[in-house]
Amino acid sequence: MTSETLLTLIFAYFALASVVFAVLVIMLRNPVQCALSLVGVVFHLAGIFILLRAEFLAAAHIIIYAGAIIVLFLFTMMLLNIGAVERVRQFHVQAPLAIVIGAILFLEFIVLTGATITIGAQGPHSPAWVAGQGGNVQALGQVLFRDYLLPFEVASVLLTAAVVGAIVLARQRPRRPRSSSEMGVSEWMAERYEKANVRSSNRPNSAEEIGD
Amino acid sequence: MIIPALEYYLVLGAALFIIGLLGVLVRRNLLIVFMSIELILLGANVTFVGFAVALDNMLGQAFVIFSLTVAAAEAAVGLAIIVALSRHRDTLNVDEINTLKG
Amino acid sequence: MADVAWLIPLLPFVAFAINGVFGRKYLKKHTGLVANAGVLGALVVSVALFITQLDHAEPQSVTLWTWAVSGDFALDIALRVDALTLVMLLVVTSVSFMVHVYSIGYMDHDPGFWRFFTYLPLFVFAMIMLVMANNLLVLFVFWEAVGLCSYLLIGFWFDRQSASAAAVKAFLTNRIGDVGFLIGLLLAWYVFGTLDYDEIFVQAPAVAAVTPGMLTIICLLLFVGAMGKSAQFPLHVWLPDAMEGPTPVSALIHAATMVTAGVYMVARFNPLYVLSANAMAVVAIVGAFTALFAATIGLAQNDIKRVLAYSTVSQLGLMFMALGVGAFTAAIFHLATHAFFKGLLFLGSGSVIHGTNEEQDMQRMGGLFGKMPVTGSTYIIGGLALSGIIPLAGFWSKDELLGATLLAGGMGYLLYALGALASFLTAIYTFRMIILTFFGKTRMETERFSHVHESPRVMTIPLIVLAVGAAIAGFVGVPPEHGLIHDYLHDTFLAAELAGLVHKPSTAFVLGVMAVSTLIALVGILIAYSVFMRKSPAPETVAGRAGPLHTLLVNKYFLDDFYDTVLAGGTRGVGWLFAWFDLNIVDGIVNLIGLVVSEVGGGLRRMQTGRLENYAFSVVLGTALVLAFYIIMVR
Amino acid sequence: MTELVIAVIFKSIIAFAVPLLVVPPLIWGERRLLGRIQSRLGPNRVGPFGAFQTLADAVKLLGKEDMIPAGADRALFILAPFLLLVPSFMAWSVVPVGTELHIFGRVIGLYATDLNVGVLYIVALTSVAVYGIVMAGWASNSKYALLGSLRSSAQMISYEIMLGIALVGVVVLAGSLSLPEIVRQQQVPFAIPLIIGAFVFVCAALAETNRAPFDLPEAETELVSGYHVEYSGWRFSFFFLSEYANMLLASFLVSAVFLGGGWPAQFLEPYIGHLFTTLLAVGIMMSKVFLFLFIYFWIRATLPRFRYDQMMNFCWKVLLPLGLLNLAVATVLKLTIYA
Repeated sequence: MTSETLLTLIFAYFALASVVFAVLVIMLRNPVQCALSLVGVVFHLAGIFILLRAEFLAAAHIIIYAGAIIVLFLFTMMLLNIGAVERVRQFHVQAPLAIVIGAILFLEFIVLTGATITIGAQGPHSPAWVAGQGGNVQALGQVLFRDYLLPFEVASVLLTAAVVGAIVLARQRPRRPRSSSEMGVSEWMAERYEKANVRSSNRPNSAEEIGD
Repeated sequence: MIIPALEYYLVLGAALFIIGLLGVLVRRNLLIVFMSIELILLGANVTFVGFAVALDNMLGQAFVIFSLTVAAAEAAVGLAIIVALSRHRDTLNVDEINTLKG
Repeated sequence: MADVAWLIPLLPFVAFAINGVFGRKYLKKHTGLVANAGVLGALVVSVALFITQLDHAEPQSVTLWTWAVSGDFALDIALRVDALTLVMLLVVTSVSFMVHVYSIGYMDHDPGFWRFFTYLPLFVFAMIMLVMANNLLVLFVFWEAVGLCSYLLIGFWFDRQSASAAAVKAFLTNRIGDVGFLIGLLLAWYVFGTLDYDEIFVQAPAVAAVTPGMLTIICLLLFVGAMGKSAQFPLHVWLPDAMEGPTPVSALIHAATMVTAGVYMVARFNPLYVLSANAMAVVAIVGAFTALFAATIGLAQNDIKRVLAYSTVSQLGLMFMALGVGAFTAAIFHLATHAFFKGLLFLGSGSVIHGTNEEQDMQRMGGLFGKMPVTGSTYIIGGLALSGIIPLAGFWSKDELLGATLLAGGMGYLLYALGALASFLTAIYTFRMIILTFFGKTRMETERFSHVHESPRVMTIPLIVLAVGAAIAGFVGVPPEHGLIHDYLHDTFLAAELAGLVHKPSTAFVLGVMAVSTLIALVGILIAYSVFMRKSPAPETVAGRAGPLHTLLVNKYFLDDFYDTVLAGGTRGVGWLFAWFDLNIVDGIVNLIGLVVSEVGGGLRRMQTGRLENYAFSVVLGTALVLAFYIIMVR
Repeated sequence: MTELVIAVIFKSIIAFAVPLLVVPPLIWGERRLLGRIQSRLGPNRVGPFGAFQTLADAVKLLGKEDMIPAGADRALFILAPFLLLVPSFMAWSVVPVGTELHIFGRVIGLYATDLNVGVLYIVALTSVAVYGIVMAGWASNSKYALLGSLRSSAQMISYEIMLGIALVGVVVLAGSLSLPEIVRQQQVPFAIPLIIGAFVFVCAALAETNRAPFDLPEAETELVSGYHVEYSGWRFSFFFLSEYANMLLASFLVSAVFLGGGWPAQFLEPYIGHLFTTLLAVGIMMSKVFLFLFIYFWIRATLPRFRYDQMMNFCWKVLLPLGLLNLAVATVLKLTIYA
């Protein structure tokens, strides 16, 4: 068994697994399970990236997708307690039609991929060059922080904007009366006394007396 | 050289892309629609890296970093919208979210 | 040293930015200090720059950055530093600083305090940039910017109907001039292919040789802009109404700085103007006519600020007259001295208004001198300077300006006559104003009169400083024709000398003109004294004796009414015609089309489900179709 | 090729076995030490000095009834402990015990693999561990477990960032993401120039492993315990096992990344030869690891538990600024001394 066949087999495994997980993402009923399937996709794609000698991107994908984005999804589901609510009908009426169109589109992609791709000129970053830089990470760093420094910095602006936007969007909650857990103990006690019409002279004076 | 040939990676990317697209089209749960969008981005990433390696050009890999940034930003804002929406409407069903006015 | 020139506009701008951002919530009363600091900084840098450039004020330009590049046309934001700019900078920054100090006292109780001190540094910034511009387009941008500040500040008390109306009027009138300016600018670009001053000046003689008419048109169109900005007949109507703004604004913008922008512009483009005798003649005639015309109106006004406003129009007319006969130095000299004494008079009138609790009608004042000695004495100094009494500032500059018209010969004699008559009237209305305000028996109610008080120090000190300036500023032009300012500006206006427009007068001639001027002023003052002080007639008597003339003057020659009835009314009539056409014919067609579209749309509406997935589906379908087309047809 | 495969398999077995074998004695050692510090005996019944106590506990846990709550998501409930355990074992594949050993004409790396993104690999696996916690809490169909898991995963995610920031400083100075390379780069242990980073790292590691004073999931009395409240028997022991495996891992990482691994043994190489130097280095490394384990136990014995808000404030308001400061220091050093 040559190493080429071995690598092809490994690719086949990762590719198949990621496609299967991807199908699970859109097929499973329970969103939590969907999110976990997405994690499976990301992991197997990381394997694909390692196969392509893009180790940094493999790790970055796991850190960002698995470590941040999908966790965020899970958090949202748990905060909203979605899992139990949406048990009615999961698929849209247009599903059969959409699947047909999707299949046609996929076939078109394959036709285009198989026959018409004209490979452009080879770029400057040959494997020898990458090795000369000290590996994938260093090579990527060279490209990212030399040639594409400005876009990289602009991307950080995008992230900042997204953070601010997310906070602004998620904060605007309808006004509700505060629940007791959000108050300090003494404040809460004062309210209780108020309700019970206890005269102020009969109330304990300080937080120590209440035991706050 | 790239093993197996570039076409395999492109087909994989296309497959993920189409699956994500179908997810957007057929699912009624907004959260899963969002996950499908992540799938689309992942498919694009595979294509990027495949081309980057096949063409010996690091730009493809650098671009994936930006794609990741976009994915993270999109997830943050999108989920914030979902949270605000579900507080407001008590549903995540896409079919019921069909007015522009809150 | 010119390297620090960018600090001069920057400092007021920083003050504006700070006040604009933090003024309302955080700085409040401290905005005054911030604005003062910014303008003081600009003043200090200007003075420093002036001192270092005292001997050799060669034109320099500091390019800040390139604004726009289009083909081979590049637009630099550059600051120009030369003699003319420095003189203007000194005038602008020093008067601005005085007005800023004064305003702290004047605006003290105003709820819009922070707003005032946001607009004011913005104006100073724009004015400085206007003066320092090295490019016609930059000049135009800040030409508009000062107009904007003027608009904002005239309408500062925007809750008053009259103030916002006056602001709109000022803005619209200016726009008429600015259209001319803009067309002139575009023509200049068309002719010269550049907007850079120096390049235009270099090319001007060649252009004049080939197409003199074009040059004249450009000069005249630019002058139309100057007429708007500097309130020359017939575009002067906005300036008197602009007195609705706070008095410091009137002093700064509508007397000392912004309205002189037109004079500055024409002086700046002297190499262009000297090449077109026709344009020069128009400038001179419009200036002289405006000078006399405004002075006559000034005779009959009762509002203390309006008198000053017409006086300003009149004095600006004198400056244009000087520009028109090629006496650029004299015009700039008069501009500088005028900035001091007119600023002083305005601030003084503000002090009077402040001290009398918002009284502006001179017929209801009188006898205020005892109550407000500082204001009164500085006001008299300003009035004497305005009337042209030796040795105050106004005398030297006005005298030189009148002398220059005489020297020009030909039409110059007529101009001199108009100018001298305007000076004579100036002396009369100035002292009419001073006497009605400060002397004689008071015409105020006893109750109110007892409350009249001198203004606080923060207001009187600028008055004193400006009074000193009004008294001694003229000495930079002494001896006549060979003073400091003449040497300093000599190179800038070299073109006029080369064109043979500058004549060397004999000493006897100079002394003669001086004597006549002094005589005219003294006679004017005496007449004012005898009519208004000695006899102290009731206003009705004067009005009755003057008869229809008085009616004409009080109504400002009915010019506003003419504009309103003929121009505005005519426009309305045409507008009504168009409205009818629009409502019945155009709208009819539109409605028909709309009806068809809405019926068709009603059918198509069913496709708009409002569901995202349907839309996404159509996008995907479209993509699939396009790709299929590509695969089948193209490949 | 065959040799390589054998070496990989052999090393993998070691990397898998070490945590499994070390954890039981570790638990026993901790309990004895806690007893000492708190003036009591600790386990002393089973075997000499109670040494087999942990084994007895393990047998007890394995013998208990395997309970899955009603209404729980069975698949995820079963999967969750593995999701927690597997990453912590996977991380061992890049942990270096030492650098290289030249013996019998071969070069044997004292690590399972030298990944050129080793540090990222560890950070990635740490971030994956969150899933175990989230799943455990969610699958239990219990609001206490769910709240506990939200709490814990927020804690994990927050402190993970601090872990990463502290490591970035080291990466900047070492100029590499490979752990053996980082060990090799340390002429002076990075803990000396990057003392702030070391502090941040140790605090974050404590929180990541859910150890005292950040052990909120174990706060039965105040918080009704954490995400694993519904787990019992051998499933529960998995959480326990992963905690100790992570602790061991953290100790190895601190020793390798901040304390220079076998430092200063490498300076003795000209005098005592390669073999002894390497062995000495491994010994020094291990003693550093045990020093850190001791510190872990010591902190647990002495410090009271943080309240949840205090813990989060500590993370974002103390550790984050410190971590950024550390990064600034590292950058300055990289441009000056380490240039």
